[in-house]
Amino acid sequence: MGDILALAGSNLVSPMVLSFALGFAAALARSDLSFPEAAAKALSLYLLFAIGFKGGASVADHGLDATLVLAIAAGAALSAVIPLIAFALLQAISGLDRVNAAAVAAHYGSISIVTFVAATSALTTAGEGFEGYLVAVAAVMETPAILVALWLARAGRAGAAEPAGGTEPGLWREIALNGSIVLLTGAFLIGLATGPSGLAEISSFIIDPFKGVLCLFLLDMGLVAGRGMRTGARHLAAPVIGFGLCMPLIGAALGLAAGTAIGLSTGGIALMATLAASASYIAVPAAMRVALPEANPSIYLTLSLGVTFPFNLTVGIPLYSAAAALVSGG
Amino acid sequence: MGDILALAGSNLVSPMVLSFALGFAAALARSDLSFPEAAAKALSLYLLFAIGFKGGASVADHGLDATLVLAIAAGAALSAVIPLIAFALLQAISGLDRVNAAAVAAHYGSISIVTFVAATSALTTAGEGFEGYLVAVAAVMETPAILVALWLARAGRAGAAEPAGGTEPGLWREIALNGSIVLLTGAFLIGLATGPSGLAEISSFIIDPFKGVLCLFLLDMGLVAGRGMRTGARHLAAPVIGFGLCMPLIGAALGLAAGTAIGLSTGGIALMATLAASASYIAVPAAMRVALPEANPSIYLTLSLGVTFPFNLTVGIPLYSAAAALVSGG
Amino acid sequence: MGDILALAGSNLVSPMVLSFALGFAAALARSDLSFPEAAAKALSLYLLFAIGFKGGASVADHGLDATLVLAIAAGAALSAVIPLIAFALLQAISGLDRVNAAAVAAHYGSISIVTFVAATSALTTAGEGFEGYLVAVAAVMETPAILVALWLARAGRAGAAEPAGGTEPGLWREIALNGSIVLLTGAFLIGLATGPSGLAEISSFIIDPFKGVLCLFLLDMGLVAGRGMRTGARHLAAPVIGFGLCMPLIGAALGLAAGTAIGLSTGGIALMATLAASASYIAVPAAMRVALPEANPSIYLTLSLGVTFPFNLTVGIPLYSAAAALVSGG
Amino acid sequence: MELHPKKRLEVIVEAPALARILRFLDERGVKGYTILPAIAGSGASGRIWSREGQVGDAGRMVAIVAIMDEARLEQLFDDLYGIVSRQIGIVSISDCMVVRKDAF
Amino acid sequence: MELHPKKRLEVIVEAPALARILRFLDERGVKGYTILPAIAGSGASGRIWSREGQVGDAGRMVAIVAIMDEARLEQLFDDLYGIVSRQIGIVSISDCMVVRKDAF
Amino acid sequence: MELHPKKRLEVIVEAPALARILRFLDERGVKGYTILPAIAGSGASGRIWSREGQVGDAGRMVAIVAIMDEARLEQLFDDLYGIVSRQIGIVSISDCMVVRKDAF
Ligand SMILES: Nc1ncnc2c1ncn2[C@@H]1O[C@H](COP(=O)(O)O)[C@@H](O)[C@H]1O
Ligand SMILES: Nc1ncnc2c1ncn2[C@@H]1O[C@H](COP(=O)(O)O)[C@@H](O)[C@H]1O
Ligand SMILES: Nc1ncnc2c1ncn2[C@@H]1O[C@H](COP(=O)(O)O)[C@@H](O)[C@H]1O
Ligand code: NA
Ligand code: NA
Ligand code: NA
Repeated sequence: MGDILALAGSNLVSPMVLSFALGFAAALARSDLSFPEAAAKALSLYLLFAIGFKGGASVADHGLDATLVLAIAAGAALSAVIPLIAFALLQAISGLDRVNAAAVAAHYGSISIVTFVAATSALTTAGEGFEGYLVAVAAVMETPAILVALWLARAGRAGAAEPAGGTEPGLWREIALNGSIVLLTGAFLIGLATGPSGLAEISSFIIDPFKGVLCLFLLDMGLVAGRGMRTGARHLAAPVIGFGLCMPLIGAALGLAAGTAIGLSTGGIALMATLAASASYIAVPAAMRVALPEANPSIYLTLSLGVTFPFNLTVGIPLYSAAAALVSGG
Repeated sequence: MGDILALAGSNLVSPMVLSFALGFAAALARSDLSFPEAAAKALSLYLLFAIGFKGGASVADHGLDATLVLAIAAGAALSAVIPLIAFALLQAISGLDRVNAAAVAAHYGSISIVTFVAATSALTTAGEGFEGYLVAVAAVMETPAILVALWLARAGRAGAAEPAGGTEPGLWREIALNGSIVLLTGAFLIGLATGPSGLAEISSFIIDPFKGVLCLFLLDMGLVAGRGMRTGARHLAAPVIGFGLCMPLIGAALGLAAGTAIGLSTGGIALMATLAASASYIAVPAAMRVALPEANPSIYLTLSLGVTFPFNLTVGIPLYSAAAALVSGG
Repeated sequence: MGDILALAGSNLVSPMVLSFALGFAAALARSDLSFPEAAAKALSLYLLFAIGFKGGASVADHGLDATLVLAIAAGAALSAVIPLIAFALLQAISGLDRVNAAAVAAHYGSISIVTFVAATSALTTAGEGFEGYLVAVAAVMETPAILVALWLARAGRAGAAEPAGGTEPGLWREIALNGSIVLLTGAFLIGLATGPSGLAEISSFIIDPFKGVLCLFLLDMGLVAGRGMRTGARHLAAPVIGFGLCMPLIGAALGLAAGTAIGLSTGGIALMATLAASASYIAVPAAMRVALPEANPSIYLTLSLGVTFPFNLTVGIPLYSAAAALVSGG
Repeated sequence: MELHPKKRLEVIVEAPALARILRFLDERGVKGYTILPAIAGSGASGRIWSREGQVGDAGRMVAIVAIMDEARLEQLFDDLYGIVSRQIGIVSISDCMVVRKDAF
Repeated sequence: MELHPKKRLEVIVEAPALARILRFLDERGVKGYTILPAIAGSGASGRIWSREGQVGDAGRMVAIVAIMDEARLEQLFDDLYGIVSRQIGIVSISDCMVVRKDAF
Repeated sequence: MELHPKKRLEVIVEAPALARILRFLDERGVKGYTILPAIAGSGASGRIWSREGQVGDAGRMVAIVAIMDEARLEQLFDDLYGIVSRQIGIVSISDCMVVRKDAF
């Protein structure tokens, strides 16, 4: 329990969280501090490559077991179920219409890889291990939520003809082959193929500077999230904000249960909870702009990036880790 | 004294100075070697974050003393006084009109963080320590010079109505919250809050590759400075160039005196002298384009970046270090 | 021989080659994975700076000998002779007209620095040393091929008046001072001047993360090459593709012979063969667009980047290394 | 040199819709277009977006410029507007002159 | 589809002046504009600038494109020109057609 | 404010040809122009290029915008077209209005 509080405390004053806070504060204060788009994207490519590679190398090292298959199935199931819960909750408490509720729900079923990365980083600092294949689970969880949410949005238009472009032929391929998934999965496979010796070759690139790069990236995320809150907050009614704070807890509870049921390690359970709790802010928004252009991005992006991401980063991750330690008796 | 010459010599053949020289030469030879704007900006964000963080962590380690307050006061005073001297000198020796003289003066009162970074790097190589809070002093010195210079420029228009947009409401907030200051100060505070353990977490990002990144950045600065000299040199009359070589020495002398008076370490005195000697090339030019658009950027940018920056980098830094060693008997 | 096969095998499952394969596959599958142009250019600047600097520092460490001059002369000769062979071969087997054949020939006489870098990296992994000055040889080999190819293209227009802009005055300076050559040569000279102590100062920037950066860069090259193949493959008739696979072998044989004749080390011979086998995809295409705009970039770029580069990276480098070991009895 | 009148179509639209619009232009036989990046903007909806620091495509805008014959433009304009009007963006048309006479 | 004539205002101006100009456009009720990056240029003053490798804003230029009603443009043009003429840059106006009829 | 009619020349051309074209404009006394980046395009030849991830200049395009007097444009247009037509790209001309009266 002392460990748990220590983890929570050390998380809040970690360079990672403080970097995010700096960016958030700078944006709210309207500082012109900003990252070039190309630099932000390069940092995210680095993080995806590094986290994928490390996951694959770790699997190559420790071997695969049946849990991997269970974990992937559990991830896919969570990604499909969470939007249903989120949608029902939004219909009940928020005034959002069907399309906007479905779009928001898609974000919470999918995942935020940066939240995942921050959680792995906090676990590593705390000396807690985890299953390397959770990276693959993360990749699997990106998509199902989108399908479920589109079905929810269209169920309402029962009998109505599909709008022009509604059954966009290229859309599914675009979603399945989106850059993040391909890079994450590909790097995982490379790590798997080259194993610990491959990791040793490039570890001074993908391990040593990893946390520092993450700090810079979180600084930028803070800037973007803060700017989003400044311009988008007025689109978020109180119940919607409440949703953005509660839904991660519901997702985390499901993730905890699933992780425990399939027998993950303490760190693995914490990560499963984090994935379930996190909300997408890259892949799903882009998919929504194509598949549900009527939905308002000021709502879903601001909620995911301005409310849920900071919540998970500061309060959520230590909480989910603590809960994982409790349930696994660790 | 042998040490001093050795420092000067090693400074001139350091990878840092030679990288700058390479960029400068390539630009003069009209090579198409160039850095993408986004890459240059990303490098500068890295340097600001790293230098700020290290400063804060060093203060967390060694504790604060009263000298910090004195150093900040001295920095602010130098930043306010140097433009007055610079302006008087320019009025006396150059043919520049009041507005251009004031704009140039603002640059010399303010500071160049890259010159500061290069000096810390040279000191570290020489095994010379310094006060971590000088990073905060650097941040404080950015702005006062701008206020004084604007006052100088407008004093001349006595009785004249303010030009449209002259009392730009947003300008002061923009200057105070400009990205460099916010990042430098914020990273300093993060380093202060997380201390040596935070530094340990990310040191393989912000310490190990630091000098190498600085080399690449100086290479780009050489390209930009060289290009500036090629296209802008004809805007610089001989007395103006003379000013660009003498003014750093005057500033350095004031910085040496101030640093000695308030009891800084040898390395600290050298850095105070370097700050006072250096001329801004990011924050002040941008502020001048808004506040004094009549002033000619070909004069102030070329002088600061093409004359004073190279002078400080090659001759100035070892000279100020040597002088600091002399005055502090070190 | 066991060593040779091991090298070949380890080359194919190295993170470097697999990263390239990932990018290539992602592009063929039309994933939207992509690197910002600025990030790709920044990575290439890093690689050029690092490889140049390390070469120079290595020469400073081991001293120069007469072989350097011989190697530079051999490089220049190879760069001038290979286009003649390539041109004759293309005229014989491909249906390409004179101008397109000359443009393609220029690419094969010149070199690909990334292929060179990948070869040095594979040698280092295999514990095989090589002469640091081969970096300078690489720089020298960039240009002669262009001159020879332009002469070939114009020889056909005997008696015809030069087209407008044909004798572009700035062109030769542009080619000689192109960014890659200047950076590579300049970094080499800086490494030479600062030697092992300079290298020690920045080695955690230019040595430790080098392979990892190379992986990311090769991932991007895979994306670009795959995209090129997808859109450009229909411009490549079978004999032209055959040329793209045979010509590297011819070049490598010449490079092997030259390297052996002038007495390079085993690693040095392998690199000389790699340089001769590699085809330019940055400097020469840009020069061709200015000097021979009638030539079709879909042919030369696709062939160099989509056929020859992958061939060299996967099959070529281990083959040339093995051959070098054989001829030098190593 | 003889100049021929053409129409210059300019579509400023959010990046996620780009693939769909290009597919549409390709299907309708528009052979020439160029895509320019935008860095920030403000729309009728009052929202100000900025490209700085963003990683994803959702908040980005691009400008598509396509010079073509008036006749071709007239054929495709209504359908194009139908696509763009569902997205965040604006379509405008202006006159210009080019040298090439061939229909495009 | 019915098209309506509008004016296309294009301001190419140094980046440090951007905030001021956008504030002006916002104050005057201009709801729509897009900002495009520029990479290099040459001015009446003969100076050639380039964005490459630069870190600061001082030497950068941007292009602001705003499509609006002629009436609104006439109201704000003189004041806008008053601001831009003090900075490094150029203002131009051309005709274009858009679908949306609503005043903007 | 009084407005003066000018011509707006827009050249979309591959990056390696840029230096040559700027040299030409400078020689012909064109003092003002701005260069904008392009990120992707498709040409009469059907080739689609994209700037993403590319390191070299060969596959890149840029847009050059130059506002000038009709008279000056007429003098230089044929020679300019002679250069651009050998490269990958397109030249177009449209009308615009500016404030500055001085010839440019
Ligand atoms: N009148 C306009 N002039 C120029 N760009 C505009 C205009 N209206 C909208 N835009 C661009 O289109 C984006 C979306 O506009 P909207 O769909 O009106 O919210 C804005 O962010 C601008 O980049
Ligand atoms: N006639 C013009 N056509 C296009 N851009 C121009 C023109 N004149 C000026 N510019 C742009 O405005 C910047 C400043 O011009 P100036 O204020 O005339 O020095 C130049 O660097 C160009 O980017
Ligand atoms: N009609 C057009 N409208 C806009 N851009 C064009 C047009 N035609 C060509 N381009 C641009 O010019 C490039 C080369 O065109 P081309 O020389 O026709 O292959 C294309 O990739 C586009 O960027
Ligand atoms: Na989730
Ligand atoms: Na100063
Ligand atoms: Na070659």
